[in-house]
Amino acid sequence: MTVGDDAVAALQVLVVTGSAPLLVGVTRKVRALLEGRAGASVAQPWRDLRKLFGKERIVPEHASWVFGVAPLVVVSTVSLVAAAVPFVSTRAPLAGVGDLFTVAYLLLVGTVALALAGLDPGTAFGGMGASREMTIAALAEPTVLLAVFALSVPARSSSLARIVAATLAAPHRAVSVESLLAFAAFAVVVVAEAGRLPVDNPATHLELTMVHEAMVLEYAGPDLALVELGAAMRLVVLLGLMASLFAPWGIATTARPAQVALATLAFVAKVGVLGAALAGFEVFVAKLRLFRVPELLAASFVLALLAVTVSFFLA
Amino acid sequence: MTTAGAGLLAACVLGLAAAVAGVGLPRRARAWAVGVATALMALGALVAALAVIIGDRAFTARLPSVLPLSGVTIALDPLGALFVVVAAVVAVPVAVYGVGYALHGPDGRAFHAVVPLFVLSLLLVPAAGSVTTLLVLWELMAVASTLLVLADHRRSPAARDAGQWYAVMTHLGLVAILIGLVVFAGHAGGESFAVLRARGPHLSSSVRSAVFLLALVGFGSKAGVVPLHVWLPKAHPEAPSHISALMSGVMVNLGVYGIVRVGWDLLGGGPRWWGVVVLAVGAVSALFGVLHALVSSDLKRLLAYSTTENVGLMLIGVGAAGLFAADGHRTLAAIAMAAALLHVLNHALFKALLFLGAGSVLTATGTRDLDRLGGLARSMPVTTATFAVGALAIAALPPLNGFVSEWLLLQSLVHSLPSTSATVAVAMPVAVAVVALTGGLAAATFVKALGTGFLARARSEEAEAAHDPTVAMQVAMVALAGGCVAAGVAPTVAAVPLERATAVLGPLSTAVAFRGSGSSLRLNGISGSMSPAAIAVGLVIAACVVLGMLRAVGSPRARRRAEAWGCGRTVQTARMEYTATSFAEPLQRVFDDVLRPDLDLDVSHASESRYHIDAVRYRHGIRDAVDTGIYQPLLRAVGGWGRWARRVQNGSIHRYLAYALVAVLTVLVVAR
Amino acid sequence: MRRLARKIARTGRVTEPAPPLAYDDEGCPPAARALRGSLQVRHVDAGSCNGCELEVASAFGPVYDAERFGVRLVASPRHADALLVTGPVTRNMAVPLVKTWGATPAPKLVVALGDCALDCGVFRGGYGVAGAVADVVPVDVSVPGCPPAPEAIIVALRRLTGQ
Amino acid sequence: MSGSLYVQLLDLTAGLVLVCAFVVLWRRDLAAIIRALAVQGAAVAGVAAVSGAHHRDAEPLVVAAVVFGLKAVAVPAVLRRTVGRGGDTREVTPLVNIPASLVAAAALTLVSYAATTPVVAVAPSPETRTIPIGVAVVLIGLFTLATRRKAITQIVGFLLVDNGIALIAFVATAGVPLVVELGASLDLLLAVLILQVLTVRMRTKTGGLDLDALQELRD
Repeated sequence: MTVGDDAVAALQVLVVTGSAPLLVGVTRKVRALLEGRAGASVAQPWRDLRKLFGKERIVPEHASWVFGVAPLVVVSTVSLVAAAVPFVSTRAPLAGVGDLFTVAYLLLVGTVALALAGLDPGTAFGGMGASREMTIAALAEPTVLLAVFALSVPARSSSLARIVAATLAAPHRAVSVESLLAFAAFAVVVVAEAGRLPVDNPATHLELTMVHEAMVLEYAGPDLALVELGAAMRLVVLLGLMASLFAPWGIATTARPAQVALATLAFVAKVGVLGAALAGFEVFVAKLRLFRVPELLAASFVLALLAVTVSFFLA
Repeated sequence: MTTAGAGLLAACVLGLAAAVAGVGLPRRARAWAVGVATALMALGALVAALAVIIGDRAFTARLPSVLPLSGVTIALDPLGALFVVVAAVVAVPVAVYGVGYALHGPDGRAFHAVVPLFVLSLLLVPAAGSVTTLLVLWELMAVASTLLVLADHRRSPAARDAGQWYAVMTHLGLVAILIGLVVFAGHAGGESFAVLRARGPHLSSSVRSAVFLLALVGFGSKAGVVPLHVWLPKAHPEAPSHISALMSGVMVNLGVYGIVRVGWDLLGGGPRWWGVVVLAVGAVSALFGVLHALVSSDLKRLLAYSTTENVGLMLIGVGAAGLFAADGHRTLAAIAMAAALLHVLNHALFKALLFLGAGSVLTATGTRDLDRLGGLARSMPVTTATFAVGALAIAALPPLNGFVSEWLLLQSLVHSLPSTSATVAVAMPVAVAVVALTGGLAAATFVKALGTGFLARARSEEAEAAHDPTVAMQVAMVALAGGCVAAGVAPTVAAVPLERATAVLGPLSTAVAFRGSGSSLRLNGISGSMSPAAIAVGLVIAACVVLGMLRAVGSPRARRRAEAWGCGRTVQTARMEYTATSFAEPLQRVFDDVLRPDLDLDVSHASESRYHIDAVRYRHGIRDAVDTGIYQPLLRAVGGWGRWARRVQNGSIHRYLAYALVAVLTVLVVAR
Repeated sequence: MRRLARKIARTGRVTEPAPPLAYDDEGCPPAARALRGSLQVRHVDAGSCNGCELEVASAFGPVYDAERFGVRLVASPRHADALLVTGPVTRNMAVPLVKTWGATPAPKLVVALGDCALDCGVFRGGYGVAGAVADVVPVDVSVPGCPPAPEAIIVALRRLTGQ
Repeated sequence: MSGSLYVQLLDLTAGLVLVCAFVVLWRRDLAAIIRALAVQGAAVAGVAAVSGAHHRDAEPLVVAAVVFGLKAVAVPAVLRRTVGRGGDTREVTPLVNIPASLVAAAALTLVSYAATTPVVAVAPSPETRTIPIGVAVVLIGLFTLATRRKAITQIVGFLLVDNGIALIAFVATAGVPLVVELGASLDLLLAVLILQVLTVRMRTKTGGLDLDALQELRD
């Protein structure tokens, strides 16, 4: 008995969607524990979403259709990525989408949609958030694509399934210089793209320090639920990408149900560990000033560039 | 007579007829007649080009009697045909748009007579088959476009200045092309492209390099590469918008066409450094262009700089192709070249669309200043929706067309490693970084253009009172937007034409870039595939599922309109919004060292106390560093030289005779 | 970093154990039931002396840790289910308070926190005071005290989340 | 030690040397810069140790121990003491801002890779492949000397150059004779001590470690 490719894709989307709020719950829990608090239950973000789906929808008076469409675009793009990336199986559920460049640009679509929605109501803070988000996204782009470059050199392909398969076939590559450099660069980008400390503080209440939050200040009810779900799924997808690219062990290479089930568990565990590590790291750092963020991104860019260079010269 | 010949002949006849109609018909019928004839002309050329591509056979014709001495040679091969297709695909909607635009823009006899001639020259330049033919058509294109840039000169003095710049730059470019091609023809012993193609690869390397560099400079000035781009941000904003669309969408492409045609067809490719030079020029243009586009708050100027950026991306592809071809990687070279050529088509589609959108905004509001626009999404829904498609496409977002060519380009660059050559190993990471940074900044730029120009609240009364333009203009924009979506979802259609076009280029022949298998685009020779259709379908399915889930959990569907949340402020006005300038400010600050903005802050205090501020004046401007750093000193030097020359030449007949005497003496002494 | 890690390890958990939930059904406004265990709170200082703010901060601090009961402070009334209003409503804050209330999506609650919010407290009759919170927006839950103790705040919030 | 493991370890330690050089450019905090320098010293010693272990040769191991003691422990300790005596703890405004320096350093790395390709091609081996890293570290060190204002960062730049040269020496000759390394190390320690004395004197004279202040001495 085997699991069909479409079923794997659907499974991945379900797992990512289901675990995304839980991952947010885990990061909050870890943070609370390190701060000496008890913290809310891990399932609390799900409760928040359940409530938001039933609340009233509000649209700012000057906003256009973009405002309503953006949350849908955010969730759709990240779902498509979740279906295409080999989180559970290398059998490339959606062959035409499972390319690292495609994935990077699909995630950018979500960012752009939200930035436009931030500008749409015509408020000061929405524009500010959009401007900052696009600044960070634009500066992170070189790192993203160079990290992709570095990863695709050993596999001779930017197809995710191929990269994962290549790493599985030669596990020692995972601790090579280029891989570690690319990992470091990618980690910085994940932090920047997911809007975590020290680039952005997801828990801030002060509008002037906001990036992501400022864009979504206007959303309420189901729209807000979609935006928050999208952000959480994005975090899972980014951490999952990191897990799949740098520690692909456990990913199913066949379609046997037992292996797929095991791979699902491995995926959840890996993302959980990475999320907890991220939350732990966040306790130790303060938010950077906005104009220090380019320095961080420049550093990650250099790491990615070195990864590419090294992968060529030390090969 | 073949289809191709008939199509081209029809195009020429219709073009001339349209020009005559422009001069001869009364005002009311003029715009319609010229528009229809121009569109038909473009369709004729389109048929001809498609016949050449489908038949995969070049069409050649010699008309010895048309021009004295050399005659006219027409040779339309698949590479040229591809550029004709691009020109025609843009020209048809632009012609339709022009019918509606005539109500708002210039409407004179001369204007209507020149437009079809300009379009005709754009359609015929890629079909030129000899040096003379190319130069004549090129000059026709240059003169026609100069006249069109000047069309609005009565209303705006800036147009006069722009026209002057454009005329000078374009003719300096022509001189470079002229010298290059004449030298080439002289050494090859013939001026038809067939002769050049046969002899080109066997000429001495110094001649070949000289010809290549001259062609790069000459065609590069038309393509708007840095540092020859200065005319572009001056001329494009001042030209009538559909003319800007033609200039940005089609004419600059012909610069790229010239570089490819001369460098990799007629000369048959060259050493590695040709590729490196083109790549470097492309990289600098891409970054410089996008940075200036980012900080421009004039919508059409922004689009003009973005043209420089996109030409840069095309040249990165061309340069990479040259580099790979010199190293013997034909497959990679074919992919890079295909990426560049596909980007030519894509850029033509979305840039024309964006300029038409900007033209609609300009006619509706009278301003191009993004800081005074806003709120158009509700007053101009069609323009906003089509502009949004163009903006997202140019930001290379899937599933639109800009993404496909950018993906192809990145794939070709990434697969160059591991390589044995240090040049490739150093150039490729840098090229990828440049493409990536350009892509990221372009996304920010067009979020700015769309978000502050069309969304948000109206920042001026003019923007408040805007409305969608006439039906003809709407049809044109919708058609181009449809083109962007179609080219994005089904790029596999372009596989065969691109294959045949790249096969024309000697060093790339027999290599296939990519094939369409089903809906997905599969690279040839290296591992890589992408299916834009699957992305589009996947996104639609995902959106439907999400909507269905929302319905299933019983989310309310009605939305309440409420005042935007302004932290409880009692008054909230459009003046509190982020403007285009403020949107770009963080990135401008990051790239301070490159952009060098002029900032000026005047604080005047009340006379009673220094603690009370009377007024604060903040001025901010960004000048083009190439303009101020290279051209202005150059112009000053030329001006100084001119003053000196005036002293020498004071009109006294005696002095002139004395000069003649000195000259004769010098000749005698030197020739002794 | 090492110092902070050592401090975290030494400090451990400082949150006091939660008292049993004193849940009486009639004290719970119907809107709270629709929230099903999740409460996002937007705090509005309508003119408070900042005494109540200290106690609110304390209720959300490590010792009382309101977050474990499913309550979170948020940055925008659009994200909120409840407005936590402190202080008498001053003339300058009356309009902003109404706007905040209007910006909150239904179902929504208003919690009036502290004596001033209930009846203007010591500021009653002041020239700058527009009235108590209930005079400006409908109040669902009142928490008396000057200032109310964190325990009282926690009890009121837990009644809304039911956790 | 198996061949592939050896190559991997060598690459990792050499990579660490390079990354530390970038960290020096990236951070403003002088304490963090000195920490990066110490890690780099340890990594340079690691390179020697790895190659010694691979070739079953005791001498490189001794050299590694000496280098570790000096570059990872002694010199950083001296620098830390200099910083700890008060004064500025941050490199506030370098002559070239940080993102630009990082990009410049990346360019220097590319240049050194491209420039040393022929050298590596003479005798390609796992060791010689890391020569470009050494050259890059030297260049980054010179860049640091040219663009940083504080006396401490100047010393750090000097030490970067030295670490780069040491790395090249280890990998290019498969080990430096013990005597030579000892001599060089002692010279280095001496130089650092002299520089430290100079900085202390400079601080007592000018009240800071900003080298721009020295320009005024000319006037």
